[in-house]
Amino acid sequence: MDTSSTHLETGAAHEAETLALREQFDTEEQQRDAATLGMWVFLITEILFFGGAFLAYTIYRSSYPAVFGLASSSLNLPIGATNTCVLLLSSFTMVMAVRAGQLGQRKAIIIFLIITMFFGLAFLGIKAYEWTEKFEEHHVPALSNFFLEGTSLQGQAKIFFSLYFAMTGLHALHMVVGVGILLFIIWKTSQGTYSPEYYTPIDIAGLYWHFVDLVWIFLFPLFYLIDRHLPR
Amino acid sequence: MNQHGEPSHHVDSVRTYVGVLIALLIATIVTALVATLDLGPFNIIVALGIACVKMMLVVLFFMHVRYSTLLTRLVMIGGLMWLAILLLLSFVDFGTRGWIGVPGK
Amino acid sequence: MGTQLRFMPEQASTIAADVDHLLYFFLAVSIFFTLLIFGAIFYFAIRYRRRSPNELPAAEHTGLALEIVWSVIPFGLTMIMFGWGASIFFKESRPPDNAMQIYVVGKQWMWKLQHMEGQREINELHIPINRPVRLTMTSEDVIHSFFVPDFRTKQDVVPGRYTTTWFEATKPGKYHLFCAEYCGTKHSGMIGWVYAMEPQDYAEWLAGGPTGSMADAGARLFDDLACGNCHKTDTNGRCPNLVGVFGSTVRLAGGGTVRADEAYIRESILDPDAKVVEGYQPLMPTFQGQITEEGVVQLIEYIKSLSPKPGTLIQQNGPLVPSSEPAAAGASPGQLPSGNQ
Amino acid sequence: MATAAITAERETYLNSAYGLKSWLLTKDHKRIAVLYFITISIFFAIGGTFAGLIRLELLTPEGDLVSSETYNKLFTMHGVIMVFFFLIPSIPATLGNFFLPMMIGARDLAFPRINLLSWYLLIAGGAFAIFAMVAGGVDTGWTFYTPYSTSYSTTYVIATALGIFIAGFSSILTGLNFVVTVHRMRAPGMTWFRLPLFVWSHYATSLIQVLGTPVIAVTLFLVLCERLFHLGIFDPALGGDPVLFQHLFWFYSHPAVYIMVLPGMAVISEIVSTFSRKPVYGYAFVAFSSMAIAVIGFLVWGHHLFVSGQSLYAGLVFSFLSYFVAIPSAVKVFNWTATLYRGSISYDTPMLYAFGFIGLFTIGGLTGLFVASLGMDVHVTDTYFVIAHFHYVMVGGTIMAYLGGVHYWWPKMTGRMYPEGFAKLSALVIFIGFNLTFFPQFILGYLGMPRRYHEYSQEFQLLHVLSSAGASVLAVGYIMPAIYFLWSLRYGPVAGANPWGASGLEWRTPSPPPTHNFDRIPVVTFDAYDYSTVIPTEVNDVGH
Ligand code: HEA
Ligand code: HEA
Ligand code: HEC
Ligand code: CUA
Ligand SMILES: [Cu+2]
Repeated sequence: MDTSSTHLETGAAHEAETLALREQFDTEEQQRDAATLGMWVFLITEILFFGGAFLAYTIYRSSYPAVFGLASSSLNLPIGATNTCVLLLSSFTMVMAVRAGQLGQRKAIIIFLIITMFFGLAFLGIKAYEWTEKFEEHHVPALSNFFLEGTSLQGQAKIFFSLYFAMTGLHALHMVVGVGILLFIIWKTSQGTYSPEYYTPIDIAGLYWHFVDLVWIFLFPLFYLIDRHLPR
Repeated sequence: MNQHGEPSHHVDSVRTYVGVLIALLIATIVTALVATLDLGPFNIIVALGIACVKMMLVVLFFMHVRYSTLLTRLVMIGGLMWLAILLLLSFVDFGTRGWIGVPGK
Repeated sequence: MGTQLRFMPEQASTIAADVDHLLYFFLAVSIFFTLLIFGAIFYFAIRYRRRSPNELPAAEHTGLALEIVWSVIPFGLTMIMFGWGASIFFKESRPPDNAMQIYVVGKQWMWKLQHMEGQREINELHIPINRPVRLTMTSEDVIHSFFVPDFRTKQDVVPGRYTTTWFEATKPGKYHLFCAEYCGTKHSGMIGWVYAMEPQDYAEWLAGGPTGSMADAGARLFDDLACGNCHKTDTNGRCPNLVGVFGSTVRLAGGGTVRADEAYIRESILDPDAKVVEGYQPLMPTFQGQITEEGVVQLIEYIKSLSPKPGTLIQQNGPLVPSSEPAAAGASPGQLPSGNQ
Repeated sequence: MATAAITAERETYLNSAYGLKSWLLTKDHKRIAVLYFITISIFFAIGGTFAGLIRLELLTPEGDLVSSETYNKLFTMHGVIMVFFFLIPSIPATLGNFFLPMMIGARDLAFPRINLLSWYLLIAGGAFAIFAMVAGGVDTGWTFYTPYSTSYSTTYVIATALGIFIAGFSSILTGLNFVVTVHRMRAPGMTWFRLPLFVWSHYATSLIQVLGTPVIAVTLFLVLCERLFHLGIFDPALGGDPVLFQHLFWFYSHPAVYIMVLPGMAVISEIVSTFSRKPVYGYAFVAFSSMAIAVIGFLVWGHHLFVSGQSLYAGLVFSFLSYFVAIPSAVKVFNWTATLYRGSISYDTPMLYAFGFIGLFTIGGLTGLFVASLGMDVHVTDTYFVIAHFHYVMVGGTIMAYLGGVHYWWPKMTGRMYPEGFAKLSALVIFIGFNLTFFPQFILGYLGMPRRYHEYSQEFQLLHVLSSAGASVLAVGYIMPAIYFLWSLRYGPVAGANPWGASGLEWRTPSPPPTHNFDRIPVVTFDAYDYSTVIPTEVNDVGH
């Protein structure tokens, strides 16, 4: 049987964290391709993960358009729009961090990542404020004194707000994970792990962050915008 | 089968990114303003249309799909297609309920 | 019946024979392919058993024709299966117009059934043979499923909406009624019997029942809930007239129309603002929580009784004139046209 | 056998390091596979014990052994454990994990740490499920239909659903790992059309895991929201639709049945080829049929909803599409059978299991066609007919394949042979016990015996007794391998590198394999199943 030797039989037994190449790979390129593909595959699982919730939303919106429009209009549009902008800004700084990674500008990476994290936290802060507002306005389906209590709309409006809390909550959870990832990358960068040859983790963290942004790009119109002008 | 395209080694200029950001922000403001108008059935179309444009900007530029391999694109399109299957075939049910005029059929 | 070995359930409805014929077709196809596969395996295994340890048989070339043949033939067979099954299902899904109506309410863990004539039963259903029976069903809690094996009929009973099924019994007898959708602790106890009777026996059985039809019960409820406060015939038009509504096509505020069937009436009572009639304000309060599912179906029967026979379509949610004699129980006092408040 | 001395000296994945820690922190896909093997064996014993209790209870029509609450918990936990903690991980996470990298000539999976993480996730998920069981059980059925699961059940729905949620991520990560590995880690010369069919099938399985599992995850998440925080999403009292839950559930759970059977088909392709010493007939057709099953499998979920209150037209569409998924399965069965034609067939235990698989899967699959037909399904849905259908495909199919695979690769994994005579006997016992258990259930179902029934009507008793008798035979059949496999670890004859004269790359390295699988990374110059490249004797170490 024909065999060929590879260059890494020798040293790879004990992996050094800073040395990029792991033992199962032959080349750096193979490793990078694998990681990137892995992340993309992970992202499609995320598409379908949110997809299930989007299906629920779509079905109910099409069954109860009027109630959903009414419930929509009770969400705080200026805040939602601001938050969208915050998230888009964070995506921008994220991509700048990746760019800095490509160019090997370690300081720039760290600065951009910290700004990204800041925007991420700002988003979560604003979200938290919004949720509190909902609590105060009795928009939370599970609590007593739901604002439409007693009217025949309450059921379907509760479904709207249930989806609102479940989906924005899920999204917020992803943001929290994202912030954790950023912290890790910042730490690694400060350790000097990355170089123009090896910055895949930054790249991949970027993909994740942008994806979370994408989800919001759709959550925003679905919950805040469509039919919010409808008569109440 | 390693691709030699080295997709992620392509460095975009800062100007490109700033341009994309500005486009995204403008789109956000536009869609928020339009939402206060009554466009009838076009409300949904406009809101989701703008969202799709924003998605394309993020995917192509920020996520570098512009330079990515065929495989990456396939993966992404595949994911969206599967989402479409989920939505479409579910609507075959929810969209045709009551067509024959018998409750529950 | 004891523990004797049976292979087929009784054929006690018009559809049962159809389903059994389909079964025979399936069995024939299955037995053929099972024997084919098992036979081929046995034959090849013996015929081509390894005779020496170093044997190396030649690789076969894939025959494209063969692949096509054994894809296309099964495909053809499956299309027959699909078409045949679908045609039976169509039949099962569309109750004939002359079917007699029975309402079913499932509840953990019992079946509550109401006849139009007013009889109410629990876990027992009496029906005449040779007459189609249409069941309109809903549940008060979780999902149940109405299953009569000897009729080959089954339909889930879903809370929050109506489902329909129908059958026509052909043989007098006593048949199992099962709940076939898991519904909690006593799921296996949610069983009962269907008694199929000769028409005259059925008529006798009916006669022994209570007085007052379902529509009457509905009329009483209509009173008790003070629906008539608004839905009078001679109002200033703030509320729609319910005469002739059932079976009509209702125009909705904000565009669109809806057929006024059982599901729509139910929704109008429990969720009035979900579909508002064109030209009216959403003034009607919800009766959710004040009325049981059984009450709702009684109201539906009552509202139905204000229309000509179901099945004949009426054009439009009409003017404030009773379009015809209330069909079923016109005699009962406190009826709608008189406006009883 | 003369090579025993060499085996003892050589470094293998088993003796490269010792101690619990070296196992619990391992990144070696082979060791992780062994961890999985132990884990799922335990789950199988638990699930099987529940099955035994179910069969015992059903001996008599009266519910006299256990209360109805307990019975409901028994079949629920049986289904949950068997499906999510045994069958879904079974072949991919053990045999797939072990052999997929070896078959493509890789040193490991693309992400070894993620591989280990997925094992821990399965353990964590299992811990939740076991906690739920110990704390008092759960009684919703493995399908968790709302509103029963969200509003009515008073049992440990939350813990169980969390357990499945977590185990789902284990499944997703395994799938992700396999997809990337197949794309990126193939040895030089290992083109797509040289891949063993085992790899094709696992690749298709992984796609389903990646595309389907997230949907069950989010569905359970929504159920949890409804149960924990009273967010009404499926609640009919609020205008929610319980049928929506069923769509979401089956969007995953139908494709999931192909997560369960495709790896079984993967194993069968290998075994049938090896023991007839011929390439699988119609290689490309078998490979593409796996992909076709994976894709079409996503279009048919509504066939579980024919009587649920789904619309008539949806029923038509889903029934129609269901028949398309039968064709690639039929293609596989015919091609396997054709492989035997003019082969050199030996009757070693794995081959007996493969015969069993083909026959029983055919019966199970054909009865799948019954239930895919609208008019027929109305009568048999939610009866024992369906129970029989899916045990034929899952137990008669996948478990047969799994056991066949374990026998087939046992010498490679452990370096020891199992006792052939015993193994043949147990295969026979399992085949007989299986048919006795589940064939009567087809008749029961058509007679109208509903599933999930704790008590039943007198007239069904005879068939139930037959079924329970079969189950006890089956149990004996399953316990036998457990004993002789353990025995063989110590006393089994030492196996050579390639005891079967098989052709895959995994057989071209010593048994048990070294940590990095191959002493030198192979360069592949031949197609899959090219037996002319095999030295059909027991050569211990081809690498040298
Ligand atoms: C491994 C698991 C597995 C597999 C492979 C299958 C395979 C199939 N299943 Fe099954 N199924 C289940 C597991 C599985 N199923 C489970 C667990 C349930 C119940 C869940 C629950 O409710 O708890 C279920 C329920 C179920 C239902 C719903 C029944 C009901 O609840 O009313 C339906 C309906 O269409 C169905 C159909 C099919 C079909 C068409 C196939 C096809 O893929 C089969 C294709 C195979 C063949 C056709 C055989 C080989 C072909 C030949 C030998 C040639 C001859 C061929 C022809 C003539 C076409 N299955
Ligand atoms: C992989 C899946 C799988 C497997 C392998 C099995 C295996 C078996 N199943 Fe199960 N079954 C399901 C999946 C499976 N089942 C599902 C999904 C349901 C539906 C649940 C629901 O409705 O929600 C179901 C439901 C179900 C029912 C219907 C219950 C009801 O509706 O009321 C029955 C009844 O006979 C049954 C029986 C059996 C039997 C006898 C076996 C036998 O094959 C088991 C044989 C195995 C053993 C007997 C164990 C062997 C012993 C050992 C390995 C050692 C043991 C050691 C110790 C105890 C120390 N199963
Ligand atoms: C406060 C007044 C009020 C009461 C009390 C009331 N309704 Fe109504 N109802 C209305 C109004 C106004 C409408 C039309 C707007 C709408 O569709 O919601 C209506 C519509 C309906 C419709 C739909 C009619 C159509 O033409 O499509 C039905 C059916 C109905 N009501 C039944 C009932 C029943 C049964 C009760 C008692 C249990 C009841 N209503 C009590 C005010 C009332
Ligand atoms: Cu009601 Cu089961
Ligand atoms: Cu299915």
